[in-house]
Amino acid sequence: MYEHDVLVIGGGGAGLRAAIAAHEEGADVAIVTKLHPVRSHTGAAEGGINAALRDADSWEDHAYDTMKGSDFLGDAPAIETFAKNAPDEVINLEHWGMPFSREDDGRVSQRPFGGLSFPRTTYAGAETGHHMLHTMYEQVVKRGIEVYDEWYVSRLAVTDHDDPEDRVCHGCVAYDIQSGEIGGFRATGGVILATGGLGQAFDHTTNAVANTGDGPAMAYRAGVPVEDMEMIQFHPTTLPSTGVLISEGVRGEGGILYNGDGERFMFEEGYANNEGELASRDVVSRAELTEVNEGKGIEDEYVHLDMRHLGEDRILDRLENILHLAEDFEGVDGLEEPMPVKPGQHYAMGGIEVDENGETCINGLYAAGECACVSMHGANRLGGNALPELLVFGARAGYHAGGRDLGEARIGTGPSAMSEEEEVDTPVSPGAIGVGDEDVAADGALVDPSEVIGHHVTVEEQRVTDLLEKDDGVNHAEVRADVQETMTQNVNVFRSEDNLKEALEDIRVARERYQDVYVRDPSRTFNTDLIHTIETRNLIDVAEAITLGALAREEFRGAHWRQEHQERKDDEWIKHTMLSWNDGSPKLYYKPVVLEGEDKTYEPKERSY
Amino acid sequence: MSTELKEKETEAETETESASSRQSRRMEQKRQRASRRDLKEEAREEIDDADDTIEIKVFRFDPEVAGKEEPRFDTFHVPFFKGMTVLDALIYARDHYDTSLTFRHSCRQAICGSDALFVNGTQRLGCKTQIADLEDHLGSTIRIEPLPHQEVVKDLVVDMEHFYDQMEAVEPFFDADELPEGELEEQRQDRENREKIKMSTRCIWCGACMSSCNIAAGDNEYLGPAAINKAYRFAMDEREGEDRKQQRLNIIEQEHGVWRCQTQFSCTEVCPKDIPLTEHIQELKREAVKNNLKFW
Amino acid sequence: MAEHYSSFEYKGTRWFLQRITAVFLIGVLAFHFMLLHFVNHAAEVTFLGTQARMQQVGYFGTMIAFLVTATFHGVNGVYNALVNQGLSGTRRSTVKWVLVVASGVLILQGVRTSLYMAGILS
Amino acid sequence: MSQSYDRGTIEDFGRWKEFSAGMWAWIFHKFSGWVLIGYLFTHIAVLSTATQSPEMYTQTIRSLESLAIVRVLEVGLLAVAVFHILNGVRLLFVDLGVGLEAQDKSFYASLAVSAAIVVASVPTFLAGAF
Repeated sequence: MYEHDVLVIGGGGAGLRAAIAAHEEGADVAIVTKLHPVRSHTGAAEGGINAALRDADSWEDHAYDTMKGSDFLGDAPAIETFAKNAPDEVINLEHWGMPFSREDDGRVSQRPFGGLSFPRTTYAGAETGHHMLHTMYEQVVKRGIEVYDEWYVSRLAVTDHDDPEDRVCHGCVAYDIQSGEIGGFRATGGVILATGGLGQAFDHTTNAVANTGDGPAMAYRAGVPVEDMEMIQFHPTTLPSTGVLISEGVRGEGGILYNGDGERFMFEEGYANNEGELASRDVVSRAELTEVNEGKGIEDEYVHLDMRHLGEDRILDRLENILHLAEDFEGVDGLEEPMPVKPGQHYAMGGIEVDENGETCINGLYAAGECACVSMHGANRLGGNALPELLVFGARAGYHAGGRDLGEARIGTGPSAMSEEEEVDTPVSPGAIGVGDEDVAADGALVDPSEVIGHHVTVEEQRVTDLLEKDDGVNHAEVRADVQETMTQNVNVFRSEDNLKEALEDIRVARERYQDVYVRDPSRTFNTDLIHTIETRNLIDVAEAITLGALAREEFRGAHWRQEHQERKDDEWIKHTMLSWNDGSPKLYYKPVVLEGEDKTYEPKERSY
Repeated sequence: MSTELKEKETEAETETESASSRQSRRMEQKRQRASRRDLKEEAREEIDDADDTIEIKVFRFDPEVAGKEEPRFDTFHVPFFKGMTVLDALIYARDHYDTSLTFRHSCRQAICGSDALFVNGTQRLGCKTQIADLEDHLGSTIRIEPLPHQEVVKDLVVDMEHFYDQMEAVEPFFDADELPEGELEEQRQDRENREKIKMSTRCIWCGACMSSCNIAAGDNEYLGPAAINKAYRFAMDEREGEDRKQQRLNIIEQEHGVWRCQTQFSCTEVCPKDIPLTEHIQELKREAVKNNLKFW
Repeated sequence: MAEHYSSFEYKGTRWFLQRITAVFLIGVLAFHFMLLHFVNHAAEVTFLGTQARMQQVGYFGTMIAFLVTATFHGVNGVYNALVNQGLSGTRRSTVKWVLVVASGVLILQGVRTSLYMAGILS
Repeated sequence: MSQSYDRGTIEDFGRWKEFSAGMWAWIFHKFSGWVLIGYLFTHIAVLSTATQSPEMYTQTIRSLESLAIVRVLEVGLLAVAVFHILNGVRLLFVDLGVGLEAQDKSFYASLAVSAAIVVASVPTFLAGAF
């Protein structure tokens, strides 16, 4: 058994930041990641990091922009904590050597971004995430923090008390991809989940192949509720053939969207009369799809993003990376012609329910970054807010797990924060199939840390052996493709009750087929077939949670658009949709949104740009 | 859409039927449709329909699996579509023919650095290599191998440990002598200096350069282009003080450091991020010599 | 790994010398070729002609310097080539000393021959 | 622990077809270097006849120069030396960081110039040999 004070699962931005923070508190930290840290998807972030750094700006404005962007589904304590801490975190990064783009006076540059009232997005070219990820990994190397790379965490080692709020997380079980060893990891201080996105639940996504929602799925099955899962951000500018992201920075610098008729539709069609292309992402994505659906798209699929008028010098200085992406992945020269773009799954606003300190309702289990939902993005995340989020809340989770007192959290977690229970009318019953499905039936017998870990290691060994020894059955790639297909068809930018129900049925069928899944590759050495098979199970769970949330929320808020419910219903829906695994039969309930900030209460207003 | 029509029909004729049995019948249809999904069959159809197809020949090795202990090449037939990359072809072959085909990949956009491969005799990123850009891609077989000069773990996966060790041997972390005191105060860096280090900060640790280097192949302890480039990134960053720069020069000019470079430019040619690696190594050599001349 | 890289013995001196000698050799080798193949034809070389040239102090000095730098440049180049191919440990020090001795012998013999040519020894 | 597979250097030699300009330049430079250091030793050995007697020195050189094969070898030596010099100049520029982007072109140029010089020198070198 491997033993550390704090275990960080995931080596992306949030994980690295959390590890550094816990290390600063003197904890013995280890990072367990299924990739090598520098391969993490934080590296693909392009645009920038929002922070109120300058005198003319203030954290209050940043908080307000974020709250407005969230369509008033963000929790004020989370948003305020975030906006207050972001500047420190950016300066921290700078002190760690991050190669930010600079002004003439040598200070860090900032640029305008969608939904921001001040140009407060700091950046390093159009590859901000890459530089941030590497800068932090360098600091991890400097501090000598242990990294278990290419170890796939497949299970959390949690006690099995009846009530999730009584449970304790003692560590996790991980599979060494290179050798096939299954290891138990014990953490005495805390386990921090920082597993990133779940974009692979969709087939057109900007997310990496590794972004399979492992964290939310594992935490969900261990008893932590998942929050606002229906809130999926579709980025308006992704390349049609691969889903590769074209940064919002292009529009921030002045890039213009045109439809097939050559109209600058954001203005001419009145989608956003003030902000135009720089309206919030959900607004632009819907505008693009509406144009395409009305037959004004190009090849009935996409619209054009034009940056030629910015001039070669400016493009090369600030957006050079975009030229390469357009050239390599779409065969288009951004200096010569407009780039084709369409909306693609980009970010999950929802995730594992945590408070401002990154804690879940399970003792010793934390989450940070995209896999978590402190709820600061609410129904829509602003561009440039993801990177500072993972810095701020990654650090807080790390500090807290490392033993620093961050004060009492104001955001409630766990079923006890419930305000109302709700049934959602589903065509098929969601959740686990029978008792044969693992992670079920808690009886409170398992409490001793090493016994807990031992038990979970045994279960995992059995699962892996079964998968490897099975000779015939269903191929995970088929199941995965089915889930992705139905999600993209039915749970996309535009959602209707019928489609959502259809998706639930498809997911159910996928779940049934998964019962019969087998791993063709019998090897213990670098068996990616096995890893993908385990991931597919996680994808099924998160896809189902997304769809359930979407079906429950009968209103149009932020990224969540419902055909039958075309307005934001503030009287009824200023609340989070929560889903708890409930030992295999998921339970839906709601939790109130906290709009009371430190000094003021945020009043929901119409969100126009 | 056809499914819509079908649904209406069903509803009309089964008005008396209870909702639940209608539901279970729908589910049954879905199950059947899903279980009929056969990716191999799909591939056969797609190949028949495709205007063009390609052939990829992939290196296979697995120390534990009979028939793969001795390295061999497997050939896969893949339908070609516009914009297809080498990685797309591999994923297609894996998902449709053989799920045990093993290779690293993650971001698909040339930033994670996982999928450096040896394609038709050159180190390239699979995701960034358009099949259409390969010479005679329709007529000849595309050969895909793991990176040379690295131990093969399985199929296209090589052991990166040594590469990581070399990267970390150059103390690859920013370490300023002093930081500004004021609250929220950043270190100043002029644009020129940022421009100078810009290319060197682009490295994605893919290991293509190291694999292409004849010297690294012969001398295992040679730091290699990527690590030296990393050292360059910090040595040239003016935010770090003079003392630190001295230490950095000491690291790179030791025996297995910059002097090993024979300026063959192979690293510069294969770098997927277009980093002028040889140029950076040469500049460090000159810095080191200048530095030593001071004491003569 | 890092502890392997603690040898600062070379400091690039040999690398630098290799370049400096190269610059010198480019000039002298070109001169040598011109003189002995184009100005005087190799086929017509006689001891007397050689002696006449070698008795000029400048020429004599240049040729000795030529010999020494060429030997260093060549032997150092050979050594580097072997080391770059991964020669290490005992075999490496053996090769090193063999090369040092060989260059010593070469230079000694070269100088001795020059002295004969210049007529100082006979 | 899983064992891994080392494809070794054997295969590397088969990869010459995939070498780029810079790698060829390196190989030719090494090769010409080896030839030149070899020649330096032989050259001194031949000249050492001067320590025996002036006649023997003249005699040896004359008889060697009268052999056609030696003349041809001398042309080869010239080729090797000229290439080594020209590529050496190229490498010095590379060391100074000048014209790195044209490193492949300068390699081809040094090949071409070497060839030209060698061809131009043939009459002088082979004069009277056949």
